[in-house]
Amino acid sequence: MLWLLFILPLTSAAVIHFLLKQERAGLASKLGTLSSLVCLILGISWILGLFSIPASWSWISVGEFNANIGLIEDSLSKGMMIIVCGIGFLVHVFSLAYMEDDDAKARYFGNLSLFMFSMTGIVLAENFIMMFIFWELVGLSSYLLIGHWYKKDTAADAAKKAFLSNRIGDFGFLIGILMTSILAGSVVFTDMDGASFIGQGTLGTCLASLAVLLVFCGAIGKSAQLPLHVWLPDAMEGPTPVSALIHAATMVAAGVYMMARFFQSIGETFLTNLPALEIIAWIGAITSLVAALMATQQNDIKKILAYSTLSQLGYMVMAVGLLDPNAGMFHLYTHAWFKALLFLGSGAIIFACHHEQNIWKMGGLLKRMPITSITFIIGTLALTAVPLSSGFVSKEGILKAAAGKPLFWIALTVAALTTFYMFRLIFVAILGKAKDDHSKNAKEVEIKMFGPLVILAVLAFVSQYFTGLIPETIGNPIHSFPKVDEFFFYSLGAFAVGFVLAFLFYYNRAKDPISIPLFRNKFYIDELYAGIVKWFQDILAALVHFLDEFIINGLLVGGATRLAQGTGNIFRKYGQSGNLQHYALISGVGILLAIYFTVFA
Amino acid sequence: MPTILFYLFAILMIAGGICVVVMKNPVSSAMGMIGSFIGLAALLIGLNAYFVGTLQVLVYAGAIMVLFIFIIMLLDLKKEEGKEYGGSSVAASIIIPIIFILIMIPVLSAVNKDFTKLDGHALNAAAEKLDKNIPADSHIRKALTGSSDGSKNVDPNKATLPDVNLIGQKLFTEYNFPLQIVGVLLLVATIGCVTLSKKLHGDATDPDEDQRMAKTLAKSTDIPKVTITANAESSDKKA
Amino acid sequence: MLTLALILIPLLAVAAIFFCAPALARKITLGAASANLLLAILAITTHCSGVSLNVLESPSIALSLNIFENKGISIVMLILSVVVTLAAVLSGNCPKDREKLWFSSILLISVGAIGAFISTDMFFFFAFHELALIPTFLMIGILGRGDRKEVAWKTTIYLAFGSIVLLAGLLLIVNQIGTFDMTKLEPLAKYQNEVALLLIIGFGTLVSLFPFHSWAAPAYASAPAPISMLHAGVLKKFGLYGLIVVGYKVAPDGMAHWLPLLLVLLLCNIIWVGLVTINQKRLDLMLGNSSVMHMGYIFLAIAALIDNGSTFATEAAVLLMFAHGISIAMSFCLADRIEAKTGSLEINQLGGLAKNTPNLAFLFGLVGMASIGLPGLANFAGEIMVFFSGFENWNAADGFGPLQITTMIAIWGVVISAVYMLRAFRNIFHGDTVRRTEKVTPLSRDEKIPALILGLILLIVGIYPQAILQFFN
Amino acid sequence: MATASLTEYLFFSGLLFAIGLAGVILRRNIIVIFMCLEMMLAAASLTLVAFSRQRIVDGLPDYDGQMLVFFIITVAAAEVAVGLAIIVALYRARKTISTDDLTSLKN
Repeated sequence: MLWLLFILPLTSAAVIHFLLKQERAGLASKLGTLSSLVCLILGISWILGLFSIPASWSWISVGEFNANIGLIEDSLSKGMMIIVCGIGFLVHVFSLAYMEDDDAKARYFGNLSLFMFSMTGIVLAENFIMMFIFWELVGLSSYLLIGHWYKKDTAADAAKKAFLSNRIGDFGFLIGILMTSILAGSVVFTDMDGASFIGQGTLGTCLASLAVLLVFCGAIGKSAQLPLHVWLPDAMEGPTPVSALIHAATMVAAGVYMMARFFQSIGETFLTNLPALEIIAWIGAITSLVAALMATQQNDIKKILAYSTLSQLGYMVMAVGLLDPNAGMFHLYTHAWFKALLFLGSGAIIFACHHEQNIWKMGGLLKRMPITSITFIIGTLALTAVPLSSGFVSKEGILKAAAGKPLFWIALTVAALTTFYMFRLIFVAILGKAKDDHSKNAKEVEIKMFGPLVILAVLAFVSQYFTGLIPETIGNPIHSFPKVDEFFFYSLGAFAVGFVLAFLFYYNRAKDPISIPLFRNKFYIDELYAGIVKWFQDILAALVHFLDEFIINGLLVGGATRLAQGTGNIFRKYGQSGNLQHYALISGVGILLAIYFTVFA
Repeated sequence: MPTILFYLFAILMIAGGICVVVMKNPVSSAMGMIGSFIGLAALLIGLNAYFVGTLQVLVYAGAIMVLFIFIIMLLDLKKEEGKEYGGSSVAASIIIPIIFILIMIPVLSAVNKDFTKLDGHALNAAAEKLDKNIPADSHIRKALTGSSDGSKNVDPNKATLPDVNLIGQKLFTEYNFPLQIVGVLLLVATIGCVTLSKKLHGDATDPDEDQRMAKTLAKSTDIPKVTITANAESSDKKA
Repeated sequence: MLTLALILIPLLAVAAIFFCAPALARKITLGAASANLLLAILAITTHCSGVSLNVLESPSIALSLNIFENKGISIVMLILSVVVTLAAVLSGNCPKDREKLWFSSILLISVGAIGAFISTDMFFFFAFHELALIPTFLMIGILGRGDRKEVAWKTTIYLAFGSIVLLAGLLLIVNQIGTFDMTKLEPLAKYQNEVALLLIIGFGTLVSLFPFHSWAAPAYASAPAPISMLHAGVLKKFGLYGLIVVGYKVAPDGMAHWLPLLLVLLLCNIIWVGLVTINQKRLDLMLGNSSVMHMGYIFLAIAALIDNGSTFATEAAVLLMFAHGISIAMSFCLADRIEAKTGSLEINQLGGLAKNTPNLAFLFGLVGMASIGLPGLANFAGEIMVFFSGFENWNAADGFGPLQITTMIAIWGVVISAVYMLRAFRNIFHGDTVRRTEKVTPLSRDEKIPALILGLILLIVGIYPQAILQFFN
Repeated sequence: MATASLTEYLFFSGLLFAIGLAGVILRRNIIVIFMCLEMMLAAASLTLVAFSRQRIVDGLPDYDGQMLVFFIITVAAAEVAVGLAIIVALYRARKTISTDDLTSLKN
């Protein structure tokens, strides 16, 4: 029965792409939404224990190589599944309205179904090979959805960039899987042997560290950590509901999920002293800091949210690196709901403002779109970790994990920065005065759009109490109610600092009073990469191509050709006169030589 | 064959050969060639190869050389007009044969064998060793034994070499299959000649070619002009 | 008898084409290709026995065909051959009055490939492959694009060079084993190193192993679409097939001796040629180079087989050969359509094709994704098995061996192929339409069919690789 | 009565062959060249017959050699017929039979 979780979205995608097409787009959108609803119901029934896990299916079985497609059932997969199905369904509903007039609606819903299929695969994968398969497939659906409006060059480029960045991550991931399959003795999560994974001596630790880091490469790509984070902000070229589902709540979080599952399989005890973890934590921390800094200077509403997502993902990765995947997963869970809310809210705003995305051209939306605005503010409160919100407790868990390390202060700074840039967004775009005709004429959106917003807004404050749904793994136990201790005050302090600063700088402003080009230009990392790609890859490729043409084709092959031709030409010039007598003469000499050598030599 | 005769014919053969090479007029060359072949045929007969010798005269000196002369006449070949032979080619044509002879001499000096005599006794003895399938009253046996009924009354004085019969016997038993193939070969050659002499469409670059050819033919042979012209016209139409 | 018919039917069809009106040529070829497909399926399902016709007593040469020898590799290659043949017949535009040459060439290449893959006698194994090279040469030389004569000569000389080196190797084997019979191959007592080197160079040239690769891309770019499809898709696999069924059997130690060389060369195939591919400006050259590059992976599987006697490297190699054959054939088929519709294959001169021909974009996207190894399509199943075979039997306590390091570097090829394929796809299909692509129409039904057949196979094998792997025993 | 020995036959046959070869090298008239070729062939025939006579099998000359000569003569007849037909065709196409002008083998 659980196979339906796969079959339904896949069938839906296939039917939409091959049978319905754009001619019956309305039916296609309904079919996609229906399949996601059924998946949600199935997912909930599974969590309630109505279905058991079906037997796995042998995908490849040759010699010693066995790759199965099978499902895994534990708190981690169940919690993740509910995020995917829940947000997936809400995004489908939202999209019904948002993509109403799109001229490729069918393709959109088909690809969305494909994504649902792939994401379900990652979540339920019982082994690394299966996870890798679906890992690539979400990459594909992300590529397709980012490139939905492929006629726009920016969208087409963003899609390509996303896929390639992910590919680079997957390069490491695949090697990591290969190493793990030998080191841990299996690719099946439940069969991995932590003791043999760690191995013996320095070499063992080195190899294990290398394997962990390489597997983490996959997470770097998918969860957009430094240095492969560049694709995520660009991915905002896709339709906004896609950003909410894929690039905020589920796919980008898959890296964290994967690391959590990997660590759970290896076992906490074996990982404690692995140097790799330190690196992971630092990468997460730096990503979160850098992304938060970048977010403070963005003007595109979606870009702000994208950098915010990056920053929060950095948080989660940091928690994983601190060997507290539990905290990371808890934050992933709460973050999924409120970040989806924020994205969908921004989608509603953008929709209402006729696809205007610049926050400095918005304003005064609270009056014109009260429901959307209020839900957006609720989402912001959850993200900025106001006490009682879901974000507060999950962020506190991460702070606790980092306690006593330099990372803690980074995390705290990031928390303050988060509050700063989110309230900058609120003050500029939602409150204040309308600065543009589009925002002046903005109207509240229809129920298909604000319905999901309301649901998510509620969840932003209550999701932490559904303890059965929260994905749990190794690490410190999570708790849904904030405890009043030092972290409570640190957290509150960070919020207060951020809020006050944002209020001072941005309340009722028409122009950005701060201008930090470094942050606005994302630390020039994109330019740096463009340079690297241009100077390194393209020039290297051109050089190699030249060498290939010149040395191999020109000198070796061409040389051999010219040698043969030259020799031939000499003979042709002197030997081939075209005169029969010459040939007779030569053959006569040949006969003489033949006789001489046969008789006398 | 008496040595004196041998040298006579050998010199005839070589002289004919030299004639072929040095005569400027192709008809003279052809005549020299006939002489050479006659000498050669005599040498063959001196080797008791009567049949092959005869064949050499009939086929080579007779048929083939007639063909050559016919073609020379047909193409109306005069002396090679004003063609000077380059010194190098003359030198090469002298040096290479000389080297050839020089190489041959040591080889031949190693082979200094006289022929076994094929007198009456030897032939009588050979009759004993003949294939059993050859019947007693066959001409081969009769000739070899020198008797009229084959095996009996062996007479060395009357024994002769039944050269043609032996060749015939070999040809139609052992060499039967090659003989058939040669027949096919001749057929193919005949067809080839016919095809080659047929005028291909459009290979006459010169429109007057047919006329010119017709004149040449009319001059060198005795075919009436009218027929040729008619032929030429019809082939013109075809083209 | 069925096995013999696989060879005879196309040959008879060639004879029929020779005598029939040119208008019938396509129908005859189509009929023969379909009949062959059905026959192949029938032969495989009914487990038909092989045939053996003695040709020469000593050394014993026999026209012996058997699809069930060689551990089932022949079956897979046979399926590949008949399917790609059928697709090749259906694709491309035959120029007027060239029907006889065009279709008989397709059939002859097909016969050569099928014969080479199913014969169990080394003489015919070699001879059939040579047979297929003649029509390839003719088709490139007569109907090719661009510098067709030069390309035709270059290709032929290269392949002839490879064949001669290969022949030397084969004769050295026959000299020692004393028979041409491939079923009687066993490790040689001496000259293993020499034989292995000859075979690696000989077969390698035929498979465009670095540095003998520079014939491939121009040849595929110049050849008419069906010929590129058949050669790149099917015939090229002959070398790999030969290395597995002959090379590894007769000279396992010799191969192991040259393993470092092979590893370096295959890395060059992947990385060096990969970079060359990135720099290509024409789609057909890019596809040609990409096919050279992907050969590196198959060599990697062979290297794994040699290095550690991996239990699934053969299967991995053959699966990847199959997948690559199908996907490259489909790529060339579609590239030909792009050229037919827009008149150009310069990547920079195209753009926005997806708008006007969504079905072409979909199919090309499918095959593009297949060639960069997206799961769900056949190539991925092959590639992942290849990579795993590189790590099978890795003893972690010794650190990384040469094979493991090679495998790890080779995986970077996955990124490289994504770079060039996505770049091409983005420039050709995405973005706004340009002058050339404004009036382009979607693929018609007839144009779609060959690509659909191949695409469907890619999907089926990708989702259910056991469909192919089941043939191995 | 003394008879010539095998050596002498061979010598003269070789001489004839050499003369033929010289003719082939020297002459420019293609018909004469053809004649010289025939002469070389005939020289070879003489050698064959001489050896056939030399080698006694069962008391008789070895007729296999003579058989060969028989076939040589037959094939030569065919060859001459075709060769002359080619020469005629050549003359028709090129209006010359001098090898100096027949250099289309060049390049």
